[in-house]
This record gives sequence, C-alpha cells and structure tokens, in this order.
Amino acid sequence: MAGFNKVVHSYEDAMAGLQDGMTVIAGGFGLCGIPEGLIAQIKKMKTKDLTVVSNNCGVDGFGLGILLEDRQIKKMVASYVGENALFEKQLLSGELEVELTPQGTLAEKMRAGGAGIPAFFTATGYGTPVAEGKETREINGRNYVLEPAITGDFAIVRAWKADRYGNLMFRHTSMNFNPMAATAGKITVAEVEEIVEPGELEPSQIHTPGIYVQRVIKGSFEKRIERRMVRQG
Amino acid sequence: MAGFNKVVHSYEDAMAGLQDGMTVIAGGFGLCGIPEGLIAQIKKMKTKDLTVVSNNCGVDGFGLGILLEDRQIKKMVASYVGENALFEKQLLSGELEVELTPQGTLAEKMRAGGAGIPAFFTATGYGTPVAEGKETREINGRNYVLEPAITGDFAIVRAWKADRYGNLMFRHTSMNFNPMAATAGKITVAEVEEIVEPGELEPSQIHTPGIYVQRVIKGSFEKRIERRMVRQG
Amino acid sequence: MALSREQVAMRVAQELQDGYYVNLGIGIPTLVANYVPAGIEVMLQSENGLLGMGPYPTEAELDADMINAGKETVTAIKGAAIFSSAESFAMIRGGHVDLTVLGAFEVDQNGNIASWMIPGKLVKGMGGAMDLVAGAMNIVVTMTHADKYGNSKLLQSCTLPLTGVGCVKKIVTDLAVLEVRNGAFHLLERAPGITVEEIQQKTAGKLVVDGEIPEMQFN
Amino acid sequence: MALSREQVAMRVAQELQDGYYVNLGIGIPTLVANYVPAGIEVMLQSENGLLGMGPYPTEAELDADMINAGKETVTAIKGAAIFSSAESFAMIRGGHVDLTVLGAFEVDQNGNIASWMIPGKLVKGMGGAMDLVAGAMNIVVTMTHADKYGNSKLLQSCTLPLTGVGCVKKIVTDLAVLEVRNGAFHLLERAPGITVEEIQQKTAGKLVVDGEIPEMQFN
Repeated sequence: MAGFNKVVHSYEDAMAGLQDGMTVIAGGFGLCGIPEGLIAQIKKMKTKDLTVVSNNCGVDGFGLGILLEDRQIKKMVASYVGENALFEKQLLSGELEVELTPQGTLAEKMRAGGAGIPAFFTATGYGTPVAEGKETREINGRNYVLEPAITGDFAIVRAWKADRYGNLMFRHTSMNFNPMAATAGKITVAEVEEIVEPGELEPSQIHTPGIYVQRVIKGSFEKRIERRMVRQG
Repeated sequence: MAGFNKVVHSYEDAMAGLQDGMTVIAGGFGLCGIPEGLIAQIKKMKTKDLTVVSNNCGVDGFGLGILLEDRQIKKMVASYVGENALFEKQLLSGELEVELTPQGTLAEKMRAGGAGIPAFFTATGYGTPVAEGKETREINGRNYVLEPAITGDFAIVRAWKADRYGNLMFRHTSMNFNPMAATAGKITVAEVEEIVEPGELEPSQIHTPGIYVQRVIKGSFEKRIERRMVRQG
Repeated sequence: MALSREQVAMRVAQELQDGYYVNLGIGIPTLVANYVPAGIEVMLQSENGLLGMGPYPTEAELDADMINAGKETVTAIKGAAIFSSAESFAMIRGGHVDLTVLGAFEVDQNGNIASWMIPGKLVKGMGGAMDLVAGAMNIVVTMTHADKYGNSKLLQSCTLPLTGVGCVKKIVTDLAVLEVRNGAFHLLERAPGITVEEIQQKTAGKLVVDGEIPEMQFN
Repeated sequence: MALSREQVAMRVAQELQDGYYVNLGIGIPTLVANYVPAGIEVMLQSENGLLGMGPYPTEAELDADMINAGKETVTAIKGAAIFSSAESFAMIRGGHVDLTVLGAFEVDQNGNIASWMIPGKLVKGMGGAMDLVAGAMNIVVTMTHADKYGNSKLLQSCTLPLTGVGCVKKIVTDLAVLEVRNGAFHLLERAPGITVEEIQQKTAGKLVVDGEIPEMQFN
C-alpha cells in the first residue's frame, strides 16, 4: 500500500515542514520515552519561537533541554520543569515563558485535542492559581474548572515497535504521554526502535493505531537514565 | 494478596448488591462481547426498574433482550435499539423509556464517568434533537454541545482473559464498549473466558487495569452471531 | 438512465484517494469497498473498533468476536488495529478519518443532513451517524435523488430531524453528483442519459448549473 | 520526642487497609512502602503509568524504560499493569485510587493544602499533585508540624498558593496525628513523649482536643 507507507529514511524528511512559531507536542516523562533523534533534528534545523508541550523539558544537554541552548523554545507547557540550570536561567531572565499545567490535566488536554473534544471539566486545580481566568462550575455539588484541549502542528513521539502503516507499540513505562501526544499533532512523527511487517503486531495490542501517525523513522536511542536506583540482587 | 483476589465463584456473588432502581452499564456491541451470564443472573434476580446503559439492547431472547421479558428495564440509554419485537412493543406502549445517545458520545460519556470528567463538549449532535435542552457553545468557530458523564451502580463487562487482580484483556472486536463500561461502575463485574495467573498478562498489553474491577467470574459463552456473513474460501 | 446501486457505489469510489482512511455506512456505502480504483489503497474504519477491515470471513475464519459496525462477521487485514469504542470515536470525532460515506433521507442546500428519524415511525437510533457527520473531514452522501413518489430529497431545508448541520460536502445520487457550497447544490456530473432538466426538476433546493455538465465516466 | 522520618512513615502505614490502591508521593511518603503491616497487601500506583510498582531493580533488571513518577528506575510486580498518562490520571481523577500520601508546605483547618509553590522562589511545577489531591478519596498529608523556625504549618488558612481545596482528611506530622473535619484539626494521637500543650502551641489553626489523647503505638 503505497498510500500507507509512512516510513521515512532521514530525520530531514521526518521533520520536514516544521517552521518558526509552531507548536510541538512531545511524548516522554522525564528522559523516559523521548524521541531523541527528532529533538536533535529540531536543534539542527534551528527552528525558533517554538511552543513546546511536554510534561518536562529534559535536562542540561539532553532531551528537550538541548533546544534551550540556542533559545529555540519561546513557550513551554509542562507540569514540572527546571531540572536544568539553563531552563531556570531563561525563565528568570524572561526569555522563556512557562505555562504550568497539572500532569493529569495536561495528559487529558492532549487526549481531548486528538479526540475532537474542545474542552472538558475537571476538579483538578479548582481554587488554585491554575483556575485563574478560567470558567468554573459546580456540578453535582463539586467544583470544576473548564480546561481547553491542546493540539500541535507537530507531535513527536518515541515508540518501541511500529509497522509501516504507523501502528505503534510502546515499551514499559516509556509509554507515558506518547499515546496522547500521537493523537494531537497535525503531523505526528514516531521515532521507533524497530520497524516490523504489517501483521506482526497483534491488532488488539497496538497502543496507537496508524491513523494518528503520518511519519515513522527508525531511530537509535541512548536512553539516558535520570535517577538510577538499584537494590542488591 | 487476599485483598486483591477478586475472583468470585457464583453468579449470585458476582451480582450481589444489585437492587431495584439501580443503573447498570453494560459492555458489548450488538451481541458481540456481552456478559451473557451476568445478564442471565439479573434476569434470575428479577431486579426491577433498572436503568440500563448499553449501545444496544440485545435481541428477542438473547442478550439484554431477556431483561425485557419480565419488564425489568425502566429506561434504556443506547445508540441503537429495536432489533427485537418486545423492545418495540414496550416502547410504543410507554412501558419503556429510551434515551437515544450518539454512539461516540455514549462511549465518551462512559469514559468521562470513569475518569472523573463530569462533562465535556462535543460537536456531535449539535443542531439535532440530541442537543435539545443542553448547553451549546461556539469554540474556535465551531458549535458544540455539553454532554454530562455517565456512571453506574454496577458495570457488567465481558473479557477474554483476566487475572485475579482484575486485570482484563479483550478479544478482537468484542472489546468495543467494555473498557469504558469497566471504568464507570461503582461495582464493576467482569465475566471472562479464562482466568490466568498474575504475571501471565504482559503489563503493557492489559486493556483494563485491575483497579477498575471489583469482581471477576469465569463464564461460558454461547457467543451468538447476529449477522453471519461468509465468503467462499 | 438512473444509476443502479452498484453504479452509485462505483461513482463514489472515484472519490477515494490513495492513503485515505474511510468509514462506509450500511447499504450502498458498503458496496463502495468493491470498486476501489486500481492503484489506490484505502483503509476501512469500522466504528465498533476496527481499523483495516477486510472481507467477510470464510467458514473456517468465522469468529463471533470479529464483527463490523453492521454486526456482520468480518475479517481484519494484515496491519489492522483493534481498539475500544471510545478510541474509535476519538478517531472519528477528532477528524482523523478522511472520508465518510453514508446514506440519508434528506440533504439540504446548507449541507444539513437528516438520516435517522422519521417522526411517527419507530425510532431505532442514530448509532454512530451523528458522530461520523460531525467528525469526518469529508462527507459523501449517497441516496436516490427522489423518493418513490418522485419527491426530491435535495431540499432547501431538511424537514426531518437532523443528523448534523452544515456537514455534507458532496452527494452522489442515482441521477447526479453534486457539491454543496455557498447555500446551493452545484451540479457537477449527470448520470449517463439523464438531462440537466430532469435533475433540476427533481431538486427542490437551489441548484446551480454552471456551464456544460459532463456525464459520469465509468471505466 | 518528635518522630523521625521513618517513624512518620511507619505511622502512616497504619492507615493502609488490605486491598488498597495507593499513590505515594516523593520523600517521606515513599518510605511508607517499607512499613506495610503484616497481613495487609496494597498495590502501589505510580502516576507515570504503572499499577503494581515493585522495588528498585537489581543491576541485572535495570531498564531505562521502567521508571516511577520520581523518575527513578523501578520494577513491576507480577500482575502489574502499565498504561498511558491519560489512563493513569483517569484512575486518579476518577477516584479509583483509595489513598494518596503526599507532603505539603502548609495545610489549613478547612482541608486546603499548599505544596507546590513558594512565591519568590523558582516554581518548578505541580507535577501530578493537583490531580492527586482532587481525585483521591482519601488523602494523608505528611510533614513536620512546624518549620525550622518553629512556625506552625497547620494554619487557619493557607498563606501559599493552593494545590487543592477542602481535600485533606488526615495529617501525620512528627508530633501528632490529626483529622481535618468541620473546619478544625481534631487531635487523634500524640507522638510518644509529646504533650498536648506542645502540639497546641505549634498548631496555628483551630485545634480540637477531645478527651484523653493517646500516644501513637508502634509495634
């Protein structure tokens, strides 16, 4: 199926069309499950004024942190940031804008964006700075905040296995935000560990159906560990 | 883990606590993926005045249709009904109330109920009888309807494999409404084809994590086919 | 001569593009799958939770757990994905399905569609139709141009309860192909042997006829 | 004497019930997992998408794709489930998690909690804390009763930006166990050797002392 072969063979092709000022939604939690090569490509492209939506912003020199080095990010939408000195510096100097969003609300906003739900009510953040300027409402005796969906010009995700139709499976807890991010991009690019033949992935075990994915590229990953904890075995 | 062993050994135990006037959310699409034994148990219990939430209401003599025989259902919330003569008769005589809900909205209302989202906006049904009496709103140039979530006193689902912690996997397209229904019951009962040991289900391939499931029972299923279509092989 | 059901399906199939994800409704829309043009591949979405729907099963393949949205037994192609109804309608509502083909009782010149309810008759429900018309980027309606009494189904304003508002872009009837745009039906093609006059006479809504109207081509 | 971090965790662990799904925050709450009472089984939820969190891995088990919400490498127990962040917070927001244990800067007598932001200091974010306090049925806060300058953290009204409103039910500090109810802190237990007077003196919010207050019991 020519029309469904989503595999691209260069990072240039994978991120073609990314322009200054666009919104990029990125999967990953901390450094786990991040599309390392796609982030590196954005750095190489020197695209500026990006709005990046991701739970975190990497660390100094790794993950989304490397996009801070040349000030490519204008605004960050995240639940927890500042694991890197450069982020702190740019935030304090006003070069970088941050919209802090509760982690579950962020995940749901991405899902809603992909699912055609423009807004939803959640109790999360009611009565806190997160609710400022937002509509609130009492429903069945509880107070809720109306939260709008998020969509992106691009979504970049990391998966474990893919087929050329763009069906994806994620490995262990590297799944995290990747499935929702994948649904919310106008162009969704999946960087994967392995590309298999259609039919090798059991249909009901596919985490992200290929309809959400426009491009697939085979990557190779450092998979840096943020907090290495071990016990005596 | 005594506290996490959710396996019950009789249908009486599986549906214990079901009372007149309760709301029951049922998984299944047509006759595919329905909890046959749990429905039979409700019939046996003669529980009355039930509100049943399910995409369809079975056929004469099978599936949820058998609950019509003794007029156990007061109100049906569904997207498509009337595959059975008895349903039609009770509807026309006013013995049965029906709230028709678009299929995707119904699925999302169940998901929302399970996920603590009390209401969401959707374009589905805007400008149609479905939107009557509901709040509508223009968001980014499109019109949407505010739809409330659905929860049930009980949810009854059919799964393929379960472990005693209540983790579920569904088989082929018998998944349908079952995962959302499973999240939306105060008491969720899963009738399954096979019970396996914890650890036999690959963690990232579990469709319904056990936290949503209170009871698991091994059933045996007729799996009646509604429209048998075959081609020459 | 008015098109047969199969010919309507053949003409609709010409709307398919390579790489399209398509949802086909029950009836004539289902037949479209039989006429996918050569060199074009589409993937069929069935709203009960299947992307990559295949043909009916052989006796050996028959499986009660494998059905389509019409509740018929079905197969999955290699590379199919199976998922929940919520995921399925996330795809539909979220605009990820490229084309939806469905039948209707009436369509009007503003793109409104009525397809699920005739007051006074038993109402069985809208199933997934309201979600499909609200969600797909591209909706093609197939129906006869007029009912059996000769009354037009292409109206100024729908008379029956609506399925969706302002969503229909294209209509393929047994007489014509029309585009709905700027509050009018724009005639694009005639069925072979059908005159513009006949189409005009059977179209109650505003019909725009711009220049020579070609006949449909079937290869 | 004021409790050690481990003793606070031990006391919180007495709140666990058999069959509880529990989310433990970073810091003292994490230690609670080490003191689950005999005969009781709980399942740990980690909000990055893991139900059934196990201990840290051995060197041989170490896997960069297997982490907890604190971004530490971790293992899964037999019977664990792994899922997306949206599913994880569906569980949390939907009230399916039985108990959440987390730290705080301040709690007030109306059950409000402030735990994520100190104006003038760098704000790193709320992570999943706002979702957890809005969603869990049962929230236990662990913290020192007073800051290092002796200022009470149990207030009439929180002074810092809130994480959630009216959600805290129980507080375990280094000095006491308290229940938040009807606009007051109700003293339930004292740390061994700590007097009611000392607790009263270090509680800025309304404290209700009803009858004899027992010392905490550790087995």
